[in-house]
Amino acid sequence: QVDLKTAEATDGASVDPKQGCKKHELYVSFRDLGWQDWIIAPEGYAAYYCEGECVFPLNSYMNATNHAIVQTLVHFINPETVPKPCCAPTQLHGISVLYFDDSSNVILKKYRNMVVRACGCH
Amino acid sequence: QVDLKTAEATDGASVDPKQGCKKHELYVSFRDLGWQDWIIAPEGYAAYYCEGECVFPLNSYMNATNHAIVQTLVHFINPETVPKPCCAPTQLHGISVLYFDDSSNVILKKYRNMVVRACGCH
Amino acid sequence: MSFAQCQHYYLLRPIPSDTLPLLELKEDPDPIYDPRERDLNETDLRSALGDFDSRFLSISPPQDRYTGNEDLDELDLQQNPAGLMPKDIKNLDFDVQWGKKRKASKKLKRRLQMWLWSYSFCPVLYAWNDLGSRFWPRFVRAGSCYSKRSCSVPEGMVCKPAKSTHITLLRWCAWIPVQYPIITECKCSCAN
Amino acid sequence: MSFAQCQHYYLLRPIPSDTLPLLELKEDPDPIYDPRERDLNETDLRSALGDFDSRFLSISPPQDRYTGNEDLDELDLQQNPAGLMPKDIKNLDFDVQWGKKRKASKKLKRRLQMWLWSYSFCPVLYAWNDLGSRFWPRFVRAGSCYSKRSCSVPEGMVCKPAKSTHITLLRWCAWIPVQYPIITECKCSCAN
Repeated sequence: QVDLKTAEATDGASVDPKQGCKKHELYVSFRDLGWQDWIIAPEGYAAYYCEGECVFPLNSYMNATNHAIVQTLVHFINPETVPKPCCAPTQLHGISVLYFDDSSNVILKKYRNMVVRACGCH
Repeated sequence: QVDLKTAEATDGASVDPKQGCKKHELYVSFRDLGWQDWIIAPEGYAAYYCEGECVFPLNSYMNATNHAIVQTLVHFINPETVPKPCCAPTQLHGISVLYFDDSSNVILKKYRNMVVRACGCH
Repeated sequence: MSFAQCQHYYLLRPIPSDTLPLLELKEDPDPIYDPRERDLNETDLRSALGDFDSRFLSISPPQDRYTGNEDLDELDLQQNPAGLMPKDIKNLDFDVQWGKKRKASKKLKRRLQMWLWSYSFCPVLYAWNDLGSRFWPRFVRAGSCYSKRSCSVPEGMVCKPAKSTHITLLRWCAWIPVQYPIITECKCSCAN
Repeated sequence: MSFAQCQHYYLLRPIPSDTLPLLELKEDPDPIYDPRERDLNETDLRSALGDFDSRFLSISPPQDRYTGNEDLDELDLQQNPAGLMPKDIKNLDFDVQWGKKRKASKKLKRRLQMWLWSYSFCPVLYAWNDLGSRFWPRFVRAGSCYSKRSCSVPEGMVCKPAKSTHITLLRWCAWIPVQYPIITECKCSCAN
């Protein structure tokens, strides 16, 4: 199973919507994704994910772009026009993966943008 | 009112969810945002916005990060754990704005990340 | 939603940046926002503006060689750099080559430093910009950084704005003073 | 959701990158995944590996001065650059300074070029890495780029990997050959 350390904070498909956009724990096991056939190591990694409402005033606006600020206001005035900005990674990191390529060679390479370092409203 | 050129494509609060993540037209009038008091020019600008499902296989995966690919699969296997990745800007542009600052001086400055240039799944 | 919350929304504003150069300011084309003939009394405007720096401001289209064109020749690059030699050039060790000592004469060292300083110096190129009829004076001599070649050895860095100042002019809306940013120093830097 | 759609999901994979240096590979600490004594018969392993390049591979901890430490002294920088002088250094115009002609002698020009080439050259520094018991041989002499000072004039660019190659070694899992990337060339570049 996919190990979610903040499981107690979730209700149904998502974190309490009143919580602002922030980084949450998520350990991804490559076996659970069915990737044990092509990934040799690591067995999994701390990927984290971003979730939470992009509502002003909240700390989530620390990492908001100017466009997200404009979109928040357009949505506030007329919610039918555009959705709220969404909570997404603002900084990502890579990991090294030992894997089989399409020709069954074993390769050690960097996979970029695999780990969330910070979240913000976009 | 906020002028949305793709208004005919929307139903209620959002674009048809079966559409993949992509850039949509959005003209923002600063008067509609109540900003006519502090912005002198321009009167508004083409801001665009990102909306659409991050579902594979779709063109939206052209701009997806590795983390979004992992999160898509985690969500597919166990939707309760994490939300789908969200559709957000991948490239933004700036505009010049002539405005009053807090001390009522009139200033001409660049506002970065105001215009969506491209969208992707994050 | 409560009134207090609404207020918060109206306090939400995008954040300006000091990065230069500016992008073109998109004006409402409606001539209703233009000043009329009677709003353009030069005496009144000069007195409203106060200090009129004619090196940077002009009422009529300037006729000099800087006018609007980008065809800047080598003459424009003769600008001697002001101030002291940059520290990183001054402190270079010219006595080492491939890790071996190879003493450079004082004269050679000086020549090397002067050439490197000259090569990497980023002059400010001034050109007259027409800001349109809603600004007075409408012509501003704005700075830009020379970008026709890389300024570093090896190639890779380019001249980018390093310092700027504001010049005051008037904006139509019953003529209010505006701070218009102008690049005053360029620096050889990596793009980001 | 149809079976075909499920299949699509299982084809969805992240995309690898050729960027170097690598990050540390996080291994499962469980010793059940380690090879046992009888899986480490050197004769068998050498024959499974085939070509054993002892410049880059070692079975036991190497005792030379490169072992694991980062304490690289000036000696390591004596590496003479291979090949031709880079085009951008060869084509520099040393006869112009502050836009004025100032003829440089052939000798001076050569000296300037050689110094700039030497200063901006990015040597590959090799150091032995211990990959752990699940790789055989477990010690690999991997390249890295010198990063203690900027390699450009003016300062700002750093030595970054420019070329790499693969060396083959074995990975425990009944020992399978692995392509391990090694930096073989560095270049003075702007960070991004």
